Amino acid sequence: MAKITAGLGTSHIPLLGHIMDKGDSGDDKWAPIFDGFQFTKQWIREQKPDVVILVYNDHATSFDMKFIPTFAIGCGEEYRPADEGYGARPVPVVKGAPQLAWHITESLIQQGFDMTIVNEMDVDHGLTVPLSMVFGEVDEWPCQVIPLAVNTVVYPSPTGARCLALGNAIRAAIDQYPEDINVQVWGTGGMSHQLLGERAGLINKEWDLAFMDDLKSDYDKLAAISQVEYIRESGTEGCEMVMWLIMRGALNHQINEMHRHYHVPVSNTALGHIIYENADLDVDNEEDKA
Amino acid sequence: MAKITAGLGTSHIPLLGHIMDKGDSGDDKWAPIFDGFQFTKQWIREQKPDVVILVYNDHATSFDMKFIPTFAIGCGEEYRPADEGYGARPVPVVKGAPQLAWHITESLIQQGFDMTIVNEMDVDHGLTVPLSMVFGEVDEWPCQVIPLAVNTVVYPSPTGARCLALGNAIRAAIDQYPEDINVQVWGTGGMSHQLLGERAGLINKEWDLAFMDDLKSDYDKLAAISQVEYIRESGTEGCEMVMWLIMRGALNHQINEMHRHYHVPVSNTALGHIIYENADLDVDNEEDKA
Amino acid sequence: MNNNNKPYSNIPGTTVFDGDMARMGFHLNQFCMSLMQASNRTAFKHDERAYLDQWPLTEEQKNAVLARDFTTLISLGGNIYYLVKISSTDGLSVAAAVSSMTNLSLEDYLEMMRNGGRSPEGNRYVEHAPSEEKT
Amino acid sequence: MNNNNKPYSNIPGTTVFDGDMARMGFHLNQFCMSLMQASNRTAFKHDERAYLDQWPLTEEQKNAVLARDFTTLISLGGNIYYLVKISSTDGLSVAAAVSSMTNLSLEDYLEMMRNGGRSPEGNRYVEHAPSEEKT
Ligand SMILES: [Fe+3]
Ligand SMILES: [Fe+3]
Repeated sequence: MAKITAGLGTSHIPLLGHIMDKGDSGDDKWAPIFDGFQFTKQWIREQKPDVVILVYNDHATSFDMKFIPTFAIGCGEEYRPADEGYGARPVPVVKGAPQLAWHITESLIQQGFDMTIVNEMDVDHGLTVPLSMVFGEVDEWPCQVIPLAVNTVVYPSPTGARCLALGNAIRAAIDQYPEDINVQVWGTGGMSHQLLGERAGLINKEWDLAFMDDLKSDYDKLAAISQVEYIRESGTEGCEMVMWLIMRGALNHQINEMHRHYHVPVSNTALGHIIYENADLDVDNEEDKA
Repeated sequence: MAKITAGLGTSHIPLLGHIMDKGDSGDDKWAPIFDGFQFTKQWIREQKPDVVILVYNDHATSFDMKFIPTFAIGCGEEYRPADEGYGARPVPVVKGAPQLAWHITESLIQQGFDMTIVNEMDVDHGLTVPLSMVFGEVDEWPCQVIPLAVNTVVYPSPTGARCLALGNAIRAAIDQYPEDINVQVWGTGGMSHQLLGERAGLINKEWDLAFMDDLKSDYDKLAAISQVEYIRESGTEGCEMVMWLIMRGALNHQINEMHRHYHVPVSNTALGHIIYENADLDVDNEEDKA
Repeated sequence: MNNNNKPYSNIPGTTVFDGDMARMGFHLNQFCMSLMQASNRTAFKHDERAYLDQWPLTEEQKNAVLARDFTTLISLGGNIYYLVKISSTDGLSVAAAVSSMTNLSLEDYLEMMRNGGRSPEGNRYVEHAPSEEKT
Repeated sequence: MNNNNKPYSNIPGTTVFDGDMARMGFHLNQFCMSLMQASNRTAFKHDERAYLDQWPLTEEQKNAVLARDFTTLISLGGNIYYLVKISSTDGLSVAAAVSSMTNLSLEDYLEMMRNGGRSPEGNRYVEHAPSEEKT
């Protein structure tokens, strides 16, 4: 049977992609940022996920103002890195996992989630930067990816509670997939940042660190945070953190935190990164689920 | 305060639009179809809704295989009748109700419905044929329209239970809108039909009539019908009936059936049409809600 | 064809447009969608094969389009709402396209509809095992 | 500006891109989106005003684009993720576009970020009534 074994949270800041694409990620200047992913690069080589469900938001790249889906799931065969205005990132094409993606999509819709099915789209830095930070520079991404795009551009975003519930439902879908594969769920975006207005540049380190603390066991508390509170406390773009809640909801209640990294600033943003492993994959009762 | 006063269900068969657009709706030949809308035309002149929330499905017109939203709500200023391959229908442009639509959208997303927000699209026969059948030939549609497009093209459609719940949530949103307007919700599509395969032409009159009977009070029973059962009993396109459940969910539990019409065939399809009024708009407690 | 082992695989004469079919038919349906534009209809009518060759369809799909073989097109991932863009381009009614998938002529099909349509009796379940029934 | 009477109207220096803003900025943002294509960027750079005139923007919106006045563009319904398509076309960093909305120079803004960013202290609520604070 398919199994979700681990979850990963990380910011998806475009600058990180630029640095890597220029070949500068080894510079001492950027060490405080990139050193925090050394553990991750080793860890992922051991974990060898077959499929990553990569939760991110599209930044006015493949979705414009015409159609704005709250939750869009990629069922396509592959996804090209998008040209975001300065040429596409020189990273590999992202291979989809269409059979599993359709299985999840059918299950989610039948569980009452109103997914937008996506069969063709390009993917922007929100999706490719996390791949680069985790897998480094590769000729081919070593796993298949199911993109799950969440609207965090137009108010309102889905609530934290809804995102946590979506994670639960993704796990229920994966649990019913007969193939024996290793699945990870990644939540990306955040942490605190605000890209507009006189208040631009807002960073709330205390809030970010408390979020990473609470995510392990007190995620219900996090799920109750309103978008207005996110904006007030952690900036207009701070609500991207609901995407980490989808990742958290897809894991068991009992998890082990394997790694954590926090750094300010990366351009306008606080960088956060966390890795969880499901504590005991054999214990599988309802109480043990997030 | 805004109020939902009435609901209306009707098939949205393209042939009906063709007949009207050719000016042939008065032909004796079509009387068994059009006579059933005489009551409706009089009734709507008395009801004078300010806004109609028109639930329909897009038939591979504005949505193609790239993006397939489960629930898409129109927040646009206006919508042009689509060219479905033989020129656009010669009917008025559909005026949106963007302020109310955004209010409903925000409320629905915060209530946990994963809407796709639509700011620009053309609308096909699924939306314009019901307008024509109810309002007749007019220079301007006498109300604003909020299109609510439901995926019934790609399996799976949203469940009946989810559609009923969406109706409930729409009512909750309207109840909080401060402007003093008269809102109707229309569910369109159906009734039994199948447009493909050796089994094409399937009509299940008994099923259709039972559906119209149960919709008044036993809608929970209808909400439990799976898409597979719809397909088996009433044809591949029979699942369009979930859109009537959105309409039903938006009304109170206590309703009066004002009118009903059923006719077979209209081209490949069974035609159904029903009108409900909320029984007592003053009684507004929870038990009284569908 | 790819409805095997699904809860709807035992419904006779029916192909449900699910994920497997949508994957198979993605480009076929997008080709059909292109016929919504008048200029594309003109180009298609001018040289059907040349127009089709601009799309990454399988040879089987292309031939079925050229033959207006809707039964085969459905089995190759076509969705009826997309496929009717082809029959609309030909100036045919939806009923004409639909009836071509049955064992009835258009006239007999319309006569069946006038008489109340195809009964669900005997049409709910395939008589034999699904694998024998589906093509 | 159109965030009045919203639960977020008392957050200082912030415009939430809600339905009212999205309505106001629809065409402005779609114009920005067009700059994702190289040929459109070339056309825009060749004659900005002529390119803008192809879009149903208000005169105010057009002037704010020409002036690269991001503060005004935000107040006229622009969304930052769309607006950065303009600054990318200019070859500017996101930080350059973002800092232009603050009362800091780019250098001072970057220095603030290096020192841990703008503190939330004193930046959670407007000091006066929302109507006085919002422009
Ligand atoms: Fe982001
Ligand atoms: Fe329909």
